[in-house]
Amino acid sequence: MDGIHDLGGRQGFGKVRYTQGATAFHAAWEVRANSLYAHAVRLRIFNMDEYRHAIERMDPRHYLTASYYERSLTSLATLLVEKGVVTREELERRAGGDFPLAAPSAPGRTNAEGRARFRLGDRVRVTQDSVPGHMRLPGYIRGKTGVVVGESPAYPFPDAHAHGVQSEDEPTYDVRFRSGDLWPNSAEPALIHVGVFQSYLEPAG
Amino acid sequence: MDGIHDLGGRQGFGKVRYTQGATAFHAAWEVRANSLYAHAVRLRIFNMDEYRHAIERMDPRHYLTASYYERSLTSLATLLVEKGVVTREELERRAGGDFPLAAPSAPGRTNAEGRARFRLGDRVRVTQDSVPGHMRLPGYIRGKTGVVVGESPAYPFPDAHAHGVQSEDEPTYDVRFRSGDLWPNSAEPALIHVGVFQSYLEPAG
Amino acid sequence: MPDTDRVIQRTASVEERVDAVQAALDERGLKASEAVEELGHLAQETWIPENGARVIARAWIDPEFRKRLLANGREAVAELGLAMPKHHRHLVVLENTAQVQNVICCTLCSCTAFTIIGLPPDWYKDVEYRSRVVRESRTVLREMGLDLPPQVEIRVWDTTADTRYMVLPEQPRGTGGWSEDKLAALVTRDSMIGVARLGAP
Amino acid sequence: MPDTDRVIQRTASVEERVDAVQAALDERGLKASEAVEELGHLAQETWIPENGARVIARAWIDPEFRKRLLANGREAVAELGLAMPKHHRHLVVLENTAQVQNVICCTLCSCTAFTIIGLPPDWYKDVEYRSRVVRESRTVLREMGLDLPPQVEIRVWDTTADTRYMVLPEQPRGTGGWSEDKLAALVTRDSMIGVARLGAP
Repeated sequence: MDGIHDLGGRQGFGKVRYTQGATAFHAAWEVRANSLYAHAVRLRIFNMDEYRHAIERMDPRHYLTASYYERSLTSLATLLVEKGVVTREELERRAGGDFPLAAPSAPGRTNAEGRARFRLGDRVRVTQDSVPGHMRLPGYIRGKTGVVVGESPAYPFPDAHAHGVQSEDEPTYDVRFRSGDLWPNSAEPALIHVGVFQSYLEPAG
Repeated sequence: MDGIHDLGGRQGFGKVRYTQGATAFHAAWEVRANSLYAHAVRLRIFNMDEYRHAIERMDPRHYLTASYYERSLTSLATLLVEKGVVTREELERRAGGDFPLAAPSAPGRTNAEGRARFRLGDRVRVTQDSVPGHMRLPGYIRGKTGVVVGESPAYPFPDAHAHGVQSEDEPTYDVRFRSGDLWPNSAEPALIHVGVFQSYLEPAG
Repeated sequence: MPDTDRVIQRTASVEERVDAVQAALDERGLKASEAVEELGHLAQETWIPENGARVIARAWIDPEFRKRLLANGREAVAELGLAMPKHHRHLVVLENTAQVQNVICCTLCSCTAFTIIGLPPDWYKDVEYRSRVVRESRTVLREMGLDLPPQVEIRVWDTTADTRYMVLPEQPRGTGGWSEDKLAALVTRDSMIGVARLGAP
Repeated sequence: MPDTDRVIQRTASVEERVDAVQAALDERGLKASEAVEELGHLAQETWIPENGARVIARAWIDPEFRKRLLANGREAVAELGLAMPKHHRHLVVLENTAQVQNVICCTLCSCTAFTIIGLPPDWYKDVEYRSRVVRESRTVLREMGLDLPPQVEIRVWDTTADTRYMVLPEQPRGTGGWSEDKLAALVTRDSMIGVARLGAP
């Protein structure tokens, strides 16, 4: 989905609030939220793609104003309710207040048909695909051309894996793009490397 | 700028909170905020493109959580400060608290060189242009092809007019796109008409 | 917020912020309070959907006016004494038929021909309408109570320049021979935005 | 919020919400409180940047290890007893040079090789870093204190699949002959993300 989470290249954000050696956690509840979602993954209540997608399905206002671990917590609770482990009513009764959850999921999809295999150095074009469900294609590379510089072992296909749809695992390619091709005349020069699933790629000739 | 305001086609938003015959205003301050910005435009303290751009320059979190008239108010105050009419300190002293303003502006630009004139029925392609300043090109038509169905009288060019840059007025064209061309396989069938400034268009051959 | 180095304090309420701006302008002799009176009256009493309703009713009963309205909206509404701001140089009137439903929006902000069809309601300015109506028009209209037959083509007009749009709804059945005033009373703002059709009275 | 028809009440605090989830899981025999103990310890004591620092130091002093690390990061870190989660099937180590600065990010969420370089700091997960580092990398790095000479090429790696990245910073000058432990103490998490270089000690 073309959701609020797809932030790469969006303009209007301010300075990074950087401090040297900043810590990962600032409060005990953050550690607990992180542990609880990891535990649920370990228990196979949901997988990482379902987890990421439930974060993306948060109301955009909530997504943008929530801290990272509040997003984790919201995804965790949403999936526990959707999987039937617990009801929202119970969570709200226990919490003593409203427990905002993510919006329902749209259908997923399986791998693209007739996907090509690529070798290092191949020129590839990213498809124009957009789906209502989960995908791991950042909008800023859609329709753009780059060069394959790496290949990973096969992974579950996120568009299917986040939705319980059958699919084959497929490799991801590290594809190198020039920032000037991604944002013509409006990016600082750099090489941008993106991990791209095979289903999102076609030969660029 | 590819800012948070560029919402057309973004997914993850919920149902429209529609009620029949909903009123335009819900509180007296909304009417006043609306009148005050309109008054400032009438006094030529700023123009409509500057006004719109200052809304776009709001922090994305603030933009998304503020109501429409809070955005108006923020743009108004930002421009009054930027134009030297009043200081932020005075506004905050009078308001008795923090007065969030929009982020500073980036430079603008003048009209595109060698822009073409089009006639009704011409096929046109939208440029890939993206600029750090103001523009009135929604991201969802970037690089897309459509057909000219209307032409307006000449207007100030927003990319320049929002930044005090010299430019010629130019016509806008009503360009008709097919939703399936804008979002392949992921839009409901419809014709989408967009008012597009001449500088954003080239012949599609 | 971009200004992270500022001292964090309470954010003033919107009312307090409006008061601050108004008072600061007043003190500089810029007559903000007078403007609030005058423009507030215009926004609430003058720029109202009843203007557009008169235009629509006239177009229904006067075929020559309808032609002029479709050819040049700005000049035609001026015949009824209706003005548009200087920066609205062009009014395009979109004719609905049994086969075509036009609907207007503004994905980048919330522009409308407000002097004619009235200032827009909240839902028109909300991020939900702005993001979804261009991509899921049929679903959005259905959720809003307008369930269009599949054969009706939807045309969405995104107000991204200073051209302004208004929808000319179909005249409801069973209103032939009605007076202009009686017809105008049937026309809703939402039908001129294109998210509603007018049923038989 | 999508659920506008619900009764509006106070939103529970994040602490109350975490408590609710933990208690609900515990009651179902899913041992959430034990997991919180165990995984909390791992997150704070085991998955720490000192792991990556050991990897970097070893690569600096052992050219053969460096080769293996660059060829297959996951296998090479296992030599040092370092594990990665099952779904991180691939670790790519990115070699900085005087001419090249690699920097990692995750624009879609906030993925990292957290068992090796530690869980990411807030700024890495914030929308500012995620939106800007791919488009304005040089400016963002400069704002963060890394003002690169113009001839240095920037390579940004966006973690959009389950391949994980870590940056191999250049060994600081004047540290030739240092012990592995002493070298490891120089390596910061931020240098393994690629937003900092290591100065001479």
